[in-house]
Amino acid sequence: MSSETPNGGTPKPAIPPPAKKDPALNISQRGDRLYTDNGLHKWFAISSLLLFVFTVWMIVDDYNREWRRYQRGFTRLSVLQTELDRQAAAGAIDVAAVNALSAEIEAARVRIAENAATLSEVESRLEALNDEFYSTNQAYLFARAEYDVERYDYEEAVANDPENAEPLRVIAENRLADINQNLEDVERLQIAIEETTTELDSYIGERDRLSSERDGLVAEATQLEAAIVTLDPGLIRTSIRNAPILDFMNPSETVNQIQLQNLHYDAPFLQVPRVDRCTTCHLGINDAAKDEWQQPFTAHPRLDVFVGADSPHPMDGFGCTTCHAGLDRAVEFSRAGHVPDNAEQQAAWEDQYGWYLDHFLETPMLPMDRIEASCLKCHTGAGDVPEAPALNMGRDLIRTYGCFGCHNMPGYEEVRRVGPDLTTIGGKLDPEWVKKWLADPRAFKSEARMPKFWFNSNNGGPEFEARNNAEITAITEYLFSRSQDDPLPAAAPAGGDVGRGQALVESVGCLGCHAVGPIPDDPARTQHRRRFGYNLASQGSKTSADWLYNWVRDPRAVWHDTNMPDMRLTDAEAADVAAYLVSLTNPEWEAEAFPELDEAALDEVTLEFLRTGSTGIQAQEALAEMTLEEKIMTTGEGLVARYGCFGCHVIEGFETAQPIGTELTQPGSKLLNQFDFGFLDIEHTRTEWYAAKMADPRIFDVDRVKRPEELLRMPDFGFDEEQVGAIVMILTGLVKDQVTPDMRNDLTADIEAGRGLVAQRNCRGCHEIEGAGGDIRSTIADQGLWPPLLNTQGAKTQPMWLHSFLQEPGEETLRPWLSARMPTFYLDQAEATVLGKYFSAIDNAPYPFIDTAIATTDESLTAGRELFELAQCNLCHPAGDQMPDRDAADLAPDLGLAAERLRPEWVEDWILDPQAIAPGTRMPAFYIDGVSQLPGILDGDTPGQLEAFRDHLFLTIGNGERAEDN
Amino acid sequence: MSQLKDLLSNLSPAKLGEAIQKSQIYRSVFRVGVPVSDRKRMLVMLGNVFLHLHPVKVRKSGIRLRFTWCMGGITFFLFLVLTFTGLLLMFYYRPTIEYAYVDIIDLREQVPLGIMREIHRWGAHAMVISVWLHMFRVFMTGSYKPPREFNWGVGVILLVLTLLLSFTGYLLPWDQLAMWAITVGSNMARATPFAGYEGPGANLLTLGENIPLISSTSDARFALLGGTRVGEMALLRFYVLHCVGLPLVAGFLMAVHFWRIRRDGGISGPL
Amino acid sequence: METIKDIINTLTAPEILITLAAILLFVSARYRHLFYTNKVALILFPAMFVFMAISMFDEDFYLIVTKPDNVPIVGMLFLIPFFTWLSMREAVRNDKRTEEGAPLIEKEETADKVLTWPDLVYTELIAIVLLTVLLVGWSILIPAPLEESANPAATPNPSKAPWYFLGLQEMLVYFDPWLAGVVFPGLIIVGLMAIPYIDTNPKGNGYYTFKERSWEIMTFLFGFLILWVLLVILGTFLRGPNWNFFGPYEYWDTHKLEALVNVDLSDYFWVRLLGMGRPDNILVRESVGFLVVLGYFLVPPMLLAKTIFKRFYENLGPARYHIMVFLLLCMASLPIKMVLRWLFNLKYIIGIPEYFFNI
Amino acid sequence: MNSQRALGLALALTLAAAGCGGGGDEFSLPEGAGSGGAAPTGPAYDPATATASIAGSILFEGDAPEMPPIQMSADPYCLDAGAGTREEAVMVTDDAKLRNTMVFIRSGHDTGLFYAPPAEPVVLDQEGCRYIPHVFTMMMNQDITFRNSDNTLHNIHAFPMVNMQINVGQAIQGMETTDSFTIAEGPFAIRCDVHRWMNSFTAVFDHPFHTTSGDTGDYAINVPPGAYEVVAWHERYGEMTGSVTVAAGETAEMSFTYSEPAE
Repeated sequence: MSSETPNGGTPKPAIPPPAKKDPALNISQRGDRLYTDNGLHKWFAISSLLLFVFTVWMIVDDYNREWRRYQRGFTRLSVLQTELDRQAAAGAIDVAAVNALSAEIEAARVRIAENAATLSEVESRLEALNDEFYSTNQAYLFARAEYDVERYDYEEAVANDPENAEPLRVIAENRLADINQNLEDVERLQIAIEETTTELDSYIGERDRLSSERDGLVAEATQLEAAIVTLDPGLIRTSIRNAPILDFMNPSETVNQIQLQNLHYDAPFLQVPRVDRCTTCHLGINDAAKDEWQQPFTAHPRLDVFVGADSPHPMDGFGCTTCHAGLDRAVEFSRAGHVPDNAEQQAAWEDQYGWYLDHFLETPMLPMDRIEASCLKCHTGAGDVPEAPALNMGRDLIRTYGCFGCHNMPGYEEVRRVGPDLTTIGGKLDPEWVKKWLADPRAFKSEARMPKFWFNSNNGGPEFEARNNAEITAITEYLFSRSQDDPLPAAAPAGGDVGRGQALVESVGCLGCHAVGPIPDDPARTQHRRRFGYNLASQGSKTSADWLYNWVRDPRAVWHDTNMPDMRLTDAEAADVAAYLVSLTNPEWEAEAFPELDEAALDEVTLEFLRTGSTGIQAQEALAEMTLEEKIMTTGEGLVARYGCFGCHVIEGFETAQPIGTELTQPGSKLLNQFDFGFLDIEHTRTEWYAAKMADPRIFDVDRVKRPEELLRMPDFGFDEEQVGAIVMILTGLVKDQVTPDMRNDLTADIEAGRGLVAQRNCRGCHEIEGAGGDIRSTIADQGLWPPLLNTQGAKTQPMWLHSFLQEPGEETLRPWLSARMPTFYLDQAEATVLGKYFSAIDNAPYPFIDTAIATTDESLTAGRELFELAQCNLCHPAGDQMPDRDAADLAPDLGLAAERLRPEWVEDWILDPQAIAPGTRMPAFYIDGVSQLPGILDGDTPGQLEAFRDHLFLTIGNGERAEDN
Repeated sequence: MSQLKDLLSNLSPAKLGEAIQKSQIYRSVFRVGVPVSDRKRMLVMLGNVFLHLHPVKVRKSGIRLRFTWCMGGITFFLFLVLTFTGLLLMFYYRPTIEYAYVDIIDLREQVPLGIMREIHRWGAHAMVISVWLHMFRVFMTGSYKPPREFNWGVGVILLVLTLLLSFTGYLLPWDQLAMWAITVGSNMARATPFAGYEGPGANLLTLGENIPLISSTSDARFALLGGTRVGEMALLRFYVLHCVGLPLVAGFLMAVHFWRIRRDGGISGPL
Repeated sequence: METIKDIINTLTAPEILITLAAILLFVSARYRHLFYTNKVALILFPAMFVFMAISMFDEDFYLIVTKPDNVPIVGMLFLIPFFTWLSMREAVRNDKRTEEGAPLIEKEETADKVLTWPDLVYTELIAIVLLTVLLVGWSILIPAPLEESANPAATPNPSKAPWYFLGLQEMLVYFDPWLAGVVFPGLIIVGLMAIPYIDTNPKGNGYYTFKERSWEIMTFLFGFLILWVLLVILGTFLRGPNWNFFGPYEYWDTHKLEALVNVDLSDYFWVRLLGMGRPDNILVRESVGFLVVLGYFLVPPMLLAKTIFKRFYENLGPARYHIMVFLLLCMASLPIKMVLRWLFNLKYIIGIPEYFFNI
Repeated sequence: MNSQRALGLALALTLAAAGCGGGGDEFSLPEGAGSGGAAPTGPAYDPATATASIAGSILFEGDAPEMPPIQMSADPYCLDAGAGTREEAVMVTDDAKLRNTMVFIRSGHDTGLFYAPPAEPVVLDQEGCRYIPHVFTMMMNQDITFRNSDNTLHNIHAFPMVNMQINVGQAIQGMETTDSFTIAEGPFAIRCDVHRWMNSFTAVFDHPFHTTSGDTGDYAINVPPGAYEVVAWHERYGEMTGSVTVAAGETAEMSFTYSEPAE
């Protein structure tokens, strides 16, 4: 026990007695120790080493995050770029000038050296003065402090102890005298210092001025050099700043974040402010100069619209994930929710970043072709969103195909049913046509908008044929039996000419909303707005000339609720158009006949309806007692309810029926487990489900065994891939994320309402508004004949004029050269106001009261007349009674109307650069880059000339109001 | 000069060490000194508040891994690890439904050494397993037999506490995994006889004819969750239990457990 | 390969898996001299490892095994068999020595006491360090799970309790929540705490042995390994959407259905046996069930006390004896109910849903 | 997770080195980052290498359609100044060659070179209420000077599809305005909106190998030796293409023949 060895060694055990037992059991026989110290040390050494390694590994693993690599790379590139800039700046330095200055500086220096003795004398004098100033000034300041105390003592005594106040006053006043003396000394010294400094400057001032001038020449290069040092202060300093633990102080590598209190990461049932850390890696996102840098440093491609501080969606206000989605707080590539745009990118990402799709991410980023869906979070109205063509197409499709008829959708609550009124079907169509139409609308015309309910993927088999025909017959007979036919207001006059009719249809503007047959693609612009009205193909096989005549002559007389505006056709023109439309027939269609009704099949369907609410046996008995007529009526009514025909059409008895489709208020946030994917082998995502559903609404019945009445009922609209994509975009974009109203302050209700009305009336079929639309232009070869662009409409026209024009566009002919005409939309006061407000709001123009009084001078009016003559405006523009000697087609708008129609300030902008406001306009520019091409008048002063133009236009030609001189 | 030489010669590591060991400060802290002799080794065990949980001498078999599997010690050490990492995590975690989840994301994405969460979680799982295995070993060696009956009982409670600690902690990340695991787990409380509103006998507990005493807002599950579903109150309750309540109880019982091991004859062995 | 997978998928069905495991437990205990040897371990554990490794190539298997929160159970898959084997090996060795008249392994060393410092303290330190290494490595390599944020509206399918409670959740298949979730867990705790007081066998205190306490050990192993650990593993790996059974190589299809054709005992008795309708009065309707349950808890103790448990009855005295038999009967009720379900589609012995009283 | 990689690093790196060493070396600046703006993408083209030549005539087969006189009554000045002017769409010389046809190289030239635009501007004159020349070609970024030699208002309204439209009014006789097109694009029209009959056609190229058949109906283009796709374009008859290979110092003959399409 007493044997001690240094180093904590083991006391040598007695030699173990020979093992008595199975040695495999390894029973220790050595005295009072089980393990040897060396053995334990060995184990301890190994485990400690392991622990050290693992600890280092842990810290390295924790520290070495992906984003650091990007930040280092960005710093490196920034240094390289700054160095390149510096070289460029250095190269741009005017070396000769620098050398010349250097020489002058040298000369100045020589002169200074010559006066060294004097200079040093002045300098030492200045130094002495400064010393003296310091002590004198200090004495003054101290005296002031003492005085403040004494004054307080006196004031306090006056208030509380008036008898003893007097001595204190004396003390304070004495002090004040001292202070004034001190102040004088100080000021004297200040003057002396100033003088001496000036004296000194006379010796060395020139040198200093020259030096700073030379510094100015090389300033840019010098600054860039300093910037490089700031960016890269050397490996050691950077390393210390960013070392683990030390990096809590002021690291150069750090997680950047944008905190958005008002935009939420939308967790279920609660809202957490977003913290976007995207800029941790996307470091150049807000720097236009980095537009060609490689990812992740690339600048946002549209800094004018997004991210940029001056854009409508600045980064600090909106962040990134508000639009792009993804996990706001993540700083690792895959976890952030990046989603590749295509298979190639996916392969590249997997290779480069080890990309995987995080299935636990509720909102992975939107691929680029679906990013527009995010606009819907704030742009909640039903109108178009600028710069989002696919989204707008989706909205147009929803509006024209009337999805909201069967599905409750936000924004469409007030929109009327999209289909024609079927309460007067008997006066328009014949039953045979309707049956064939229901069986396959697109066989009648490929552009048919009516979806197909029968003969689809889940009811198209031969076993369904008799049943489908029975259903179609029942519905048709039911509708016609309920029809109340009013006689048509007038009969078509004879003598309608097909050729003239065609010319009219192609010129007056019908093609802004309608097309005849398939619409050819136009790379220059979209054409979907020309699907707003029904396609006119095969029209002759559908309706009679009488009906068409009444329709085009005055649509509202035939159907008061129609969207079709009045084209103000004369009776003869209407007859021509009707003749033309009647000539558009579909002979193949007319040749086919609809099959006879199979009563057994009808019985089967009728029985389904009879069975609801009663037993099978009762239903059988009831069926046996019914006549064919009764069966058809029962079945027809039941089918209208089952297929929800009333969602799009007015059908008597179903005016207040509830829509039959799934509610679509937040389809973009619908939980994945609420989708029935059936046995369809597609990726289980919302997007894929919607895409499959839109491409074939019955697809999820594949391989399912169902009774006929259990089959999916949504009809097939025959959407092509692009249309499917556009609708899916809307569906996935309608998410539950709530955006607080103050985040939408630029997006006023006026704009939303206006955009909604513009979409509802399809204004963009003819006009370009907010940079989009004008689909009709594809049918007009001559740009000069295009309907006007309304891009600056709000700034251009006076509210009162616009208001009355919108309501009565036929009153005056603004553009005599156009054959297309602005139709009468029967806008009511409220609608005209909505449009007026909208146009004013997008241009930030005042509304509705504006001051059109013009302050001018007589010189300006004279100059205006001269300019007007020099520029020969009258060559094209009628101006009051001055009519140009030209064809009407070559005329420009009548300037006589300007005073009551246009806003004065707009006229100046317009004359300055017409192409900027209306690209393609015939109006020539007389100012190139703001420089007048009309010298000689007002000395070529551009603003003056523009005012002169305006004044002439409003006051001389028009009868505008001249402001009182003041 | 020579004094300086003496001083320098005293600066050799060995001498320096000796000097330090002789100093009053050292001796006041380490009463015994380096335990190189068996006597000192015993004194160390007696003099150290932590080490004196152990006896001075133990049975050889009692320190064999083959015999003890070291599971009890591992369990205790994991408890310490969890206390330490849990403390660090509390700095970054806010038990509200707004922030619970995003704080966990921050721990993953941004907090330096956020790996503490991994250590905490995996340590907790490991502790559940090690406590089972400890019980398994104690049973297989018959170590619950007299005089250790009571300590076995304490151990069973500690096992239950371990499971409850893990269960309460499971909710805190506030993700789907957490919420639904706790929902499933706590739904069973709904079926507590008499005390759960879907438990047998609950609808016998009425005042008069039809005023039920036990409803979905007054039953065992409601008491556990502070609501009718796993929500904000449940999160707070579980957080407080997880961080304060259960660890205190477990710590107290552990003290009893360890003390009774000593009192009942140390690590068990054949009598 | 597919055939092997199909066979395994079939074999892992709960009824087969639990039966096989029970058989394995008892057979291995019977032939413990052959089974709990180093040689078997050297074959068995590497074989398990290889089996796991190969199975990882199966996508469905990989998905479920690598789910982060399932990692501990994968560890348990190896740890529990290993320690079972280890303890049984030690027990077998000790029994052999006892037979030969040699002292126990532990006994031989018991006399020798060693200093706690350094032998115990040092080894504890090493264990701490190694465990830290393990934890750190584990934490670096496998990130802690974090799914989408909690959403009360989106119920995941399957919704699972934390893994250590999956045994209870699995019991829900056979018992109502009040039993599986409240009464049984309570009884487990009480039963565990009661062990020292009802196991009065003085032998086997402080050392591994099987022979001297084979009854206790087999009961415990059955309860711990089969009725707890195996059910946890089953609940973790083999229960998918709608708590349906899925083989380890099977895709978790949410549409998979299982026919619900279980019937109550009262149906068996009144409808099938007597061919009449079920009585309206609940007590009459369930009288058979009450009789069965009462009989289950009353008759066997008496019978056993007279027959095979005679020795227990004498040793323990009536109070302890009845508590022990009650606990044993409760424990046995789970496998009994399982077998009844598998063989007869029996749903409830007593079924009074009106009062949530179903057994 | 880069755990596996980090394991390797763990032993080798001290903390500071691990934290602060290089990294980010895989990134590089975009090409042309140093020059600050659009820059020549390749070495400059040397006109001296154009030792070969492609030449030929634009032939016209059949009777040339008679061009109607232009009705200039819209502007009294033009009635005088442009008296007797006929439309200029199809103008055939006495030896049956078609005037005012563009000829240019579509492919075959070295696109890797930078072709500098000529320093001297193209001049488009307005005289007698018509454009002179009627057809011309130019290079991108080459200046174009519009001149109004008439004593009336003209506007020069170019209708390119890719470039920005130009619409400049020239009210004063002798006025000159200079502009340019910055992107290469195929033939487009230039019109006067005041005098709707006035038109001219041009095309903008990113290389100098283009010309017109001018007044004679003949053309010649100097090119470096090589194989080329040659295109002729006429405002009414459209485009014709041909292939030609030419060696140094040689002249390849490449003629095109147009005719009035059958009605």
